[in-house]
Amino acid sequence: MAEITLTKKDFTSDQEVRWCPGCGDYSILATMQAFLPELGVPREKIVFISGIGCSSRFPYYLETFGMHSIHGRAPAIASGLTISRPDLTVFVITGDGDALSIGGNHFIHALRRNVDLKIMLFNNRIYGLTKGQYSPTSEAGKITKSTPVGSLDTPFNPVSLGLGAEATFIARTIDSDRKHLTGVLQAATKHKGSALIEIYQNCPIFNDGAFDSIKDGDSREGALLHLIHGEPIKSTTHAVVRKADGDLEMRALSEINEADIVIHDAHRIDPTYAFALSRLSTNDHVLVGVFRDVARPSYGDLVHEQVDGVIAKQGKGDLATLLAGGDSWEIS
Amino acid sequence: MAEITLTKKDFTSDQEVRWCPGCGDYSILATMQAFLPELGVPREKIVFISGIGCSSRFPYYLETFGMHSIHGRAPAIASGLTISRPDLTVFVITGDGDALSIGGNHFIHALRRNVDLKIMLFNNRIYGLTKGQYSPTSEAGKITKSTPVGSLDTPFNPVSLGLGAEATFIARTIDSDRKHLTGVLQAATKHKGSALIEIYQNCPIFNDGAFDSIKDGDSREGALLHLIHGEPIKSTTHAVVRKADGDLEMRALSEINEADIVIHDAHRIDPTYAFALSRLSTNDHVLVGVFRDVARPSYGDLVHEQVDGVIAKQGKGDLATLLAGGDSWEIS
Amino acid sequence: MSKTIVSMDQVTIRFAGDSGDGMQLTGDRFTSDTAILGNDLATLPNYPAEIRAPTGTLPGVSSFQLHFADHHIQTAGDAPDVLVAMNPAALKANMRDMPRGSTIIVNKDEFSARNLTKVGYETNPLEDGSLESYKVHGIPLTSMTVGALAHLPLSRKEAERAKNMFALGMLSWMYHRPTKATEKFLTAKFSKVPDILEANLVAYRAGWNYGETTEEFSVSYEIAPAPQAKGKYRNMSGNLALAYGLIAGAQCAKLPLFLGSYPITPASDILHELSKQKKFGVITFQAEDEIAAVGAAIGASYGGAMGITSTSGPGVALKSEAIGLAVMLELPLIIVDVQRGGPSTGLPTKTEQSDLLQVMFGRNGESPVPVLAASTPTDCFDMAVEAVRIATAYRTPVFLLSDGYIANGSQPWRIPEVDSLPDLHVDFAKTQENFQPYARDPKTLARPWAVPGTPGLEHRIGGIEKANLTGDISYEPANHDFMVRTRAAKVAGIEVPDLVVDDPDGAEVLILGWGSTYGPVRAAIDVLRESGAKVAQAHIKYINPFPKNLGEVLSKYPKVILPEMNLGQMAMLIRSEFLKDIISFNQVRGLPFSTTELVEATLEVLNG
Amino acid sequence: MSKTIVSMDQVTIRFAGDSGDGMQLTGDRFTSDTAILGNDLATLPNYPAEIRAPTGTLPGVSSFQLHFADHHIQTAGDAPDVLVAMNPAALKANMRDMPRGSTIIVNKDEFSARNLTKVGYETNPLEDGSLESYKVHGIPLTSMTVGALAHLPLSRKEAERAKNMFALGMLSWMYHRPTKATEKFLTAKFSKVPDILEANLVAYRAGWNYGETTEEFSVSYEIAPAPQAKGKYRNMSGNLALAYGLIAGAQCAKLPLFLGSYPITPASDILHELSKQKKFGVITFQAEDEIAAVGAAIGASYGGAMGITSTSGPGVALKSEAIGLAVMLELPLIIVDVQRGGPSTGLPTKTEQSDLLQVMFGRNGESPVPVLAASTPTDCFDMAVEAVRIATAYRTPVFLLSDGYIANGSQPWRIPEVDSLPDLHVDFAKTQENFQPYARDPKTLARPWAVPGTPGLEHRIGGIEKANLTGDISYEPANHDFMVRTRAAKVAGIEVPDLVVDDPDGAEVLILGWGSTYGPVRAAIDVLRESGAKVAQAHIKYINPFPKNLGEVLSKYPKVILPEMNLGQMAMLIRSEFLKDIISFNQVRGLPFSTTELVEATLEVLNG
Ligand SMILES: Cc1ncc(C[n+]2csc(CCOP(=O)(O)OP(=O)(O)O)c2C)c(N)n1
Ligand SMILES: Cc1ncc(C[n+]2csc(CCOP(=O)(O)OP(=O)(O)O)c2C)c(N)n1
Ligand code: SF4
Ligand code: SF4
Ligand SMILES: [Mg+2]
Ligand SMILES: [Mg+2]
Repeated sequence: MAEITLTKKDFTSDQEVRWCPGCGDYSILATMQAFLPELGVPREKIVFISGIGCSSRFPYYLETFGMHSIHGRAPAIASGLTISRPDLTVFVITGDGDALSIGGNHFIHALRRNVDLKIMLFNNRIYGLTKGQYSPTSEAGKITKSTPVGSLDTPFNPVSLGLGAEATFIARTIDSDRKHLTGVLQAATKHKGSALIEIYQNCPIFNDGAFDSIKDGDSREGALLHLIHGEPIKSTTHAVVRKADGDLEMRALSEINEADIVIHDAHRIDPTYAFALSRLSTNDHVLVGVFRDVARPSYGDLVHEQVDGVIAKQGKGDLATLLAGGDSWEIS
Repeated sequence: MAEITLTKKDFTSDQEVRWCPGCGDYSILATMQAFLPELGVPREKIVFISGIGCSSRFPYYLETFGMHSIHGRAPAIASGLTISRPDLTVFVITGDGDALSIGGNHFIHALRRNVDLKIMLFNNRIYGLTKGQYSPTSEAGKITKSTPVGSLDTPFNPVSLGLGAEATFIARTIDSDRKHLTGVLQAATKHKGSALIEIYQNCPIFNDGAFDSIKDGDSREGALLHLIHGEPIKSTTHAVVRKADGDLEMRALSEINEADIVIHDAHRIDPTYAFALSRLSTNDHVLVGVFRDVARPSYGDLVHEQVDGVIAKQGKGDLATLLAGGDSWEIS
Repeated sequence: MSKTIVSMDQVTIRFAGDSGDGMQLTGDRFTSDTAILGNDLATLPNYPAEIRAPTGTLPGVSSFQLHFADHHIQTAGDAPDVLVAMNPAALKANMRDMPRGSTIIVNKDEFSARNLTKVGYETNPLEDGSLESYKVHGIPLTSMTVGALAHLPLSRKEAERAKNMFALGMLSWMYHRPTKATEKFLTAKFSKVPDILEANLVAYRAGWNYGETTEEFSVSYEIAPAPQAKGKYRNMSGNLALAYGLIAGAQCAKLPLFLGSYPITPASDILHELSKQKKFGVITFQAEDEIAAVGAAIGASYGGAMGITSTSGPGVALKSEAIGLAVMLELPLIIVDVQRGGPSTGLPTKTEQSDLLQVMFGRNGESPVPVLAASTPTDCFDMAVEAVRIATAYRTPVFLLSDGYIANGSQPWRIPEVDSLPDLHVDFAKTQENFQPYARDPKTLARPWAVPGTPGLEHRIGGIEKANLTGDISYEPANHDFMVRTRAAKVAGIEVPDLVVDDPDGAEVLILGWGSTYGPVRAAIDVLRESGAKVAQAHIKYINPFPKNLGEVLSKYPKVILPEMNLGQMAMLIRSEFLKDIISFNQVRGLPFSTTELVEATLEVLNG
Repeated sequence: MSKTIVSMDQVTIRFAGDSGDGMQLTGDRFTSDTAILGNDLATLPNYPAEIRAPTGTLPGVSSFQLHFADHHIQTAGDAPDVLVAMNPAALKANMRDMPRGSTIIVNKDEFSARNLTKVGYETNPLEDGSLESYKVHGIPLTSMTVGALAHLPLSRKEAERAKNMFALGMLSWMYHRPTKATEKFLTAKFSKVPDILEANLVAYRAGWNYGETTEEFSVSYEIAPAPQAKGKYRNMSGNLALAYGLIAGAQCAKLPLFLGSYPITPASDILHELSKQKKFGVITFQAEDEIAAVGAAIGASYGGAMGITSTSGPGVALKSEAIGLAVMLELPLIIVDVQRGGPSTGLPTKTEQSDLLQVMFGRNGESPVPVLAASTPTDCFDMAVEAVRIATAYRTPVFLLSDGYIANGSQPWRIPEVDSLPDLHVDFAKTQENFQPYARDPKTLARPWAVPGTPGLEHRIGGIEKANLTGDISYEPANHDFMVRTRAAKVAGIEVPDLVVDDPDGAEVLILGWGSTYGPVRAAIDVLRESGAKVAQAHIKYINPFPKNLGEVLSKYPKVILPEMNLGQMAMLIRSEFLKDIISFNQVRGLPFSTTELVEATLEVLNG
C-alpha cells in the first residue's frame, strides 16, 4: 500500500468547536491539527485524554482516539492506557485547575514515574468552565467570583512544581505563537517519558489579557527569553546571567556583557539549573522553550522490560500449573 | 494563678504505645513529649492531626487535643482547623505514604498557601501499617510485597518537592537524634506558616536499616552535613562547595579548601539555593537541618486580616439588613 | 394613539438569546419589576451547557423564563405565552416549547443568511410561512438600539450591546411594569462608566417608547397583584436563599461559619455568595479539591465552627470517605448537594434528583447521615436553618439536598423577622474532671462538642471504632455492635416535624413529592382539583429520618403516586421501609415535571 | 509407653501467640498436613489490629483456628476443642471462647510474674485454680526447644524462635498428621540458612517425640479422611482464589490483565499475588491513591486490557466518582471490594458485609453497576471468573464483593481442569465505515469495544451524557432519559444463574444468605436438620441483577430469615423489590456468625 500523507483536515473531527470567541484554545487546536500530520503517527495510534475544563474539550475536535474524562484524573487514566499500550502516542490535555488543583497528585506522580505522556497544561490562570473562580496559578490578590476581596494563595509555578516532582521534560510556550508551540511539541514528542508543556492561554471572558504584556506586538521581542539548547538565553532586551554568588538572574542587556549570558543546557542532569530558570520570569519578561530535557527510561518501558524479563527467565505462565500449586493432594 | 511548669509526663497520655519494638517512632515521640513543655503553649491549645499509618498513631500518645483522621487528608483537616482557630498550635503527623502518596495534593497545597501547620513527615521509605509495600520515597529497584522483582518508580525527594511547591520552611532530621530533632522543632514552631520536617525514621520490621549508613556510630560524624544558618555546610569528612559553573556539589574535605565551603543561608528568598542543597545528599552523606526558612504571611493571618478589614470598613454584618436586601417591596 | 389594555390573570414570558446577549440580566430585571408590582411569580433560567459556544449557535442559547400571575402560582409555567428571541438560534432552540397561537418577538436584524445557515434554517422562518400559526413580531432591535444611541460616543459594538435593554423596555411597556427600580439598578451598576450607563438607560426608555408609539403593538396587558400575606418581600433564588439560610443558622447558633468548597455547577453560587459575606465573620476556603473542601470543614467544626461544604453529585462522590469520618467523629457538618444530571459528568447544567441514594448510602460501613431536601427556592432558606439545627444539636453530618431547578429558579420571599428565627445555641463541653468524649446526652444521644482550647478536655478522636464513653480505640466485637446501633439510633431519633397532608376532599389518591417536585406537583393538584378530581398532597422534606407519621399517612391512601426526576430512588426507600406498593412516575430529562404531564399521569391512576 | 488412640469425627484447634511467635505459619502448616490426610477443613486466621503491639500484650495476640473433620464441614468452628497458647496474653485473649472441658496447652515458660502483670493477671492462672474446669497442659515449650537445639551454633534468641515448630510437632503427633510435607516446606524455606533450617527441623521432631514419649499426653487422636469428590485438591484462601480467578478469567477472555491498586487491608494480598504473576503478562500498578488506581484500570480497559482494581470499603468510597465515569463509558472494569468493618477506618482487620448499599448506590446519578458476591474462600475463584465474563460481555464495571472472613479463611479446593473453564473471548470492534461507538448488541445491549490502534474507529467518549448511537455529547432531554433507562436495562438484563434452593423436606422457613454467610448458614442448617427441624436454604451470589427466580422463591416461603453482618442492607434491597417482609438477623461484631447463634435464631422463628 502506498503511504498516505495526512493533512490537517484529516485530524479535524466533525464536531463543532465550542469555545468562546477569541479563546486561546482555538489557536492551540489549530497548531495541534497542523502538527499531527508531521508527527508521522497514524491517527488510530494517537489518543488524547483530558480532564474537565474548557481546555479539556480539546479531544473532541481531533480525529484521533479521545477521552474527555473526569476532573483532574486524566494523568491517572492515561497512565493506565500508555503503560498497557506502549505502542500508542498519548497526550494529556489539562487546565491549570484540572492539573494543579484537583489533579495535583496524579500530575506529580506521573512526572516522577516518567510515564510516557505528553501533558499539555493550558494555563489561563482561571477556572474558565465554572465561570471565573481563581485557580492555583492565579496571581495573589486576584479578584474573582470566589475572591471578591482578592485571593490569598501563593500561586504554583508549574515549572518549579514539575521539577520538584522529578520531571524529565518541561517546556513553556504561548497559545498564539504557533511556530514556538510547534517546536515545543516536536521536542516533547521526541522525548521518552513524561513531557510537561505549560501553555500560556488567554481566556478573554474571565481573565482577559493575562499574558498581554508578553504578547504585545511592540514589546514582544523583548519580553520573550528563548531557551534553546546551546544558545544564550536572551530576548532583544534581556538576558540571563550568573551572579557572583552563583545564582542566576535576569538582567537588561544594556547592563551586562554579552559573553556573560548563560548558554542554555536543557540536558543537565541536576534539575537545579532548570529550577533556577523557573524562578526568573517576571510579569513582563518570560522564559519560553524547553527548560529541561533529560533521558530516563519511561515507566512503560520499565514495566514491559520487567514482564519480558520474567517471561524470558521462567517462560510464559501456564494456568494449569498455577492452579495446581505446589502443595496439592489427590483424592481418588 | 501561679504559672504551672509542665513536664514531659504532663504531655504523656494514658494510652499504651503500640509500635513494634525498636520502631523509630518511639524516639520521635519521646523527643516530642520532652519538647512540648519547653514550647510554652498550654496543652489545650495544642492539636495533633494525623492521617493513617503507623506514624499516624502518634496523637494518641500525647496529652493534647488530637485527631487520627483518614489516609492522606490530615493537611486538609488541619488547614480548616488552624485557619478558623489561629490561636491554636497545630501539628500534622504523617508518613511517606500518607503525605506523598494518597495525600500528595493536600501536602503541596498546604505548603504553597503557607497554612500555619507544622508537618512532621515520618519517612521510613515504606508502607509500615499495611505491612510492607514500597512507598513514593522507596529507592528504585526495591523489593517489597508489591514489587517482588523490584520497584520501578523514581522516588520523590520530599525537600525538592516541597520547594517546588513554594514551601517557606523545610528541614530534615533523624528519629534517633533527639537533640537535632528538638532543634528543628524549635525552629519550625517559631516559623509563621507551614513548616515541613522530614524525619528519617527506621522501620525495623519492613525496611530495617534504611538509614544505618548515616546512623552508624563510627561514620556518623562524617555522614551528617549540618545546615546551620551562617555556618559552613560540612561534616567531619565532607562539605558543600560551589563549582565553577555555579552549581553546588558535595566534596570530601580533603579535596577542597576550607574557605570554599558554602556558608549556609536558610533565609534566601530564591528557593533555588535550597533546591540545590536538596539534590546533594547521597546514601552515605546526608544534609540535615533547616534547608529554608523564609518569612511570608501565614494563610490564616491573611484570612483574618481580610475579614477584619472588611468589618472595619463596613461594620459587622446585620442579619436583618442582609435578609432585606436592596430590592424588596411591602405588601400591606 | 390610544391602545387597548387587556386584563389577564397570568402570563409566561421567555427571553432567549445568545450567551452574550444578557438574557439572564434582562430576565432578572423583569422579574424584579414584576415582584414590585405584587404579582406572584416563578422563574426558570436555562443556561447553555458548560462551555460558551460560538456566537449564534444553538448550544450558545441562554434563556430565562418568568411566570407571573394575579394569584398564587407554583412553577415557571409549562409553555410560554411569549417568546423574545434575540437571534435565529434562540428562535430555533425554543420553538418546540411554543404552543400554537403564542406570541413570538424576534430581533429581525439578526436574521441574516449567514446566521440562518449557522443553525440550519434553509429559509428565513420570518418569511417562509412556517410561523403562520403564531403572532410574530419581527422587530429590528439592534438597529433601533444603535439608532437611539447615535448621539453617544460609543462604538457600534458597544451600542449594540444595549439591545437587551431595548427589549426589556418594550416588554415593560407591554406588561405595565414599573421602570424606576430598573433605572436605579442600572445607575448603580454602571456608576463608573457613565457612557455605558447612559446607553442602557436610553435604550431602555427607547424600547418603552417604541411600545407606546409604534403600531406594531396595539394591546398592552395588565396583571393585577396577587393576594399575598402582609409583609416585606423580595425575589429570591434557591442558591441565594440557601446561602442566607446558612448564615442565619450559624448566627442563630452563635457559631462562626466556615465554608470549604470547590467550585462546581450548579453549586458554585453558594461559594460566591458566602465569600461576599466576610462582615459576618464568614470564612470561605476554596480548596484544592472536594476532599480537601470537606476535610477543612470537618477541621473547622472540630475547632468549634459551623463547618459546611457545598457541591454537586460528583463532588459528593469524592467527599464520601471523609463524610464517613465525620460520622465516626460525631461532629457537626453540613454537606450541601445541589443535584444535577448524572451519572458521571452527566448534564452539568440540568436538574435531577438522582443523588438521593448516594447521599443515603454512598459510604463504606453502616454510616447513617440525616438527609433534608428543600422543596422550593425560598424553602432553601428554612431547610438550611434546619440543617444547622440538626447538625449542631445532634453533632452529626447532615446532607441538605437542593437541585439545579430550585437553585437557579426564584420566587417572591416574605422576608422573615430576625426575631422569629429559632435559638440554635448549643453549649461546648466545659472543663471537667474525667471527661468522656463519647458519653451521650440521654435525649439526643449527642456526644459532647469539646473544642480545642478548653483546659482539661484534651482527648483524641479518630476514624477507628471508638469505645463507648471513653472514645478510645476499641476492637471489641460487642462494643462495635453497640456503637453501630447507637449511631443509627441517634439519627433515627432526630426530631423532625410530622408530614402535613393537604386533603380537603377525602381523596383516595395521594401524590407524594420530595425536593423540587413541590412546585410542579402543587400546580398539578390545583389543576386537578379545579377539574373536580379528588387528590391529596404531601411533601417529604425530611428524608432521614422520615417524619414519624409517614407510615400512617401512607396507609390511609390506597394509591400513592410518587413522581421523581430519577428512576425511583425515594420509592425504593419507602417501599423497603413500609412495604407499600408505591406508583412511581419517573422522568430523567434534566427538566422539572410539567404540570400537564403530572396531571395526565394522575388522571390515569384516578381513572384506571 | 503405649498410648491410647481415640477416633474422632472432627476437631477444632486454635493456635494463639504473640505476633512474633509465628502462629500463622504454624497454623498454615498444620492445615496443609491435614489437607494431605484428606480431612475436610476450614480455617480462620485472626490478625491483631493494624499496628504491631509490644510483645506480650493483649493487642499483640495473633491466632489461627482450624476445624477439620471426617465429613463435609462449613466453618472454622464456633468454639475450639484445643487452644495452644504461647504466652499469658494469648491465654487471656482466647479464654472466653473456650468451652468448659476443652483442652488448653500453654507455654509455661512465658508465665513469669512480669508477663502476667502485663496482661492484668493478678495471680498465675496455671496455679490459682481458675482453669479447673479445663484440661490444662502447662509445658515448658521455650526451654525444651532451647534444650533440643543446644548442639547448634545459635543464640538463645534464635533458638527460642523455633518453639512454634516444637508446638507444631507436638500437635502433629497428637492428631497423627503426616510430617513429610512440613519437612519439605522447611527445607525449601530455609535452604539459604542451614543453621536455622536445622533448628526448625530439630524442634519440629523434638515436639513430635515429646508427644510420643512424655507422660503428659496419654491419648492421641485419629480423624478419618472425609469423603470427597475425586480430583486433585489444594488448600485455598479467598484472596488467593480471587487473584487466581482473575488471572484465569483474563486468560479465558484472551485479554491481558492490568491491576491498578492501592494497598489496603484486607485486600492487599490480591495486589501482592498478582504482582508475582508477571509470567502471565499481568501488569500491576501500585498507584498513588485509590482514584488513580481505578483511573489507571479504566485507561487499561480502554486500551483493550481487562482492567481491574482491588480495594476495601474506604477505597471504594474514593473510587466512586471514577466508577461513574466507567458506567458512562461502558467499558469493562472489575472493582474488587474485600469488605471490612466500617464506617470510616472502622475495624480494618475485621469482617463485615456493610458495603453492599455503597456499591449499589454510592455514585452520583442513576449509575447501575452489576454486583456479585463470593460465598466461600474457593468460590472467590468462580466469582472472579464470572466478574470477567460479565464485565467483558456487557462492557460494564462490575463489583465483586468478598470480605475479611473469606479473604483470609481457607478450605480445600478441587483444582479445576483448565479445559473446563468457560470461553470468555469477546471481539473488539473492527475497522468499518461510519462507526457508531454507542450502537448496541441487541441481545446484551453492549456497545462496541473499540480499542485505540484500530484504523477507522477514531472516536471520542467521555463522562457527559452521550447521544444514542453516535456517542457525541448530547444535552437532549429525551436522549438523556433514553440513555439512563438503557444503561439500567443493560444491567437488569445480564444473564445470571437461577437461585438454587436446598429444601429436601418442604420447609416453611427459608434461610437466605449472601456473601460470606454461606458457611455459617450451611453449618446451622446441618445442625437444624439433624435435630429434625425443616429449613430450606438459598444463597444469593448475584445481587445486581438478582436471579430471575428470586421473587418466586421468596413467595414460596411464609418466613424468610436473612442473616447479615450489617444492619439489614440486603434486606432493604429485597423488601423494596419484592415487598416481602423479611426477618432480618443482624450482627455487626466484626466476626462471622457462629453456628449456635444462627441455630438459635432460626429455632426462635420456627417455634414462634
Ligand atoms: C469533581 C468535580 N469537581 C468540580 C467540577 C467543576 N469544574 C469543572 S472544570 C473546573 C475547573 C476548570 O478550570 P481549569 O482546569 O483551569 O480549565 P479551564 O476551564 O480554565 O480551561 C471545575 C472546578 C467537576 N466537573 N468535577
Ligand atoms: C483510603 C485508604 N486507603 C488505604 C489505606 C491503607 N493504608 C493505611 S496506612 C497506609 C500507608 C502507610 O504508609 P505511611 O504513610 O508511609 O505510614 P507508615 O505506616 O509507614 O508510618 C495505607 C496504604 C487506608 N487506611 N485508607
Ligand atoms: S471561558 Fe475562557 S477558557 Fe473557557 S472557552 Fe471561554 S474564553 Fe476559553
Ligand atoms: S511496622 Fe515499622 S513503622 Fe510500623 S510500628 Fe512497626 S517498626 Fe514502626
Ligand atoms: Mg484554567
Ligand atoms: Mg512509611
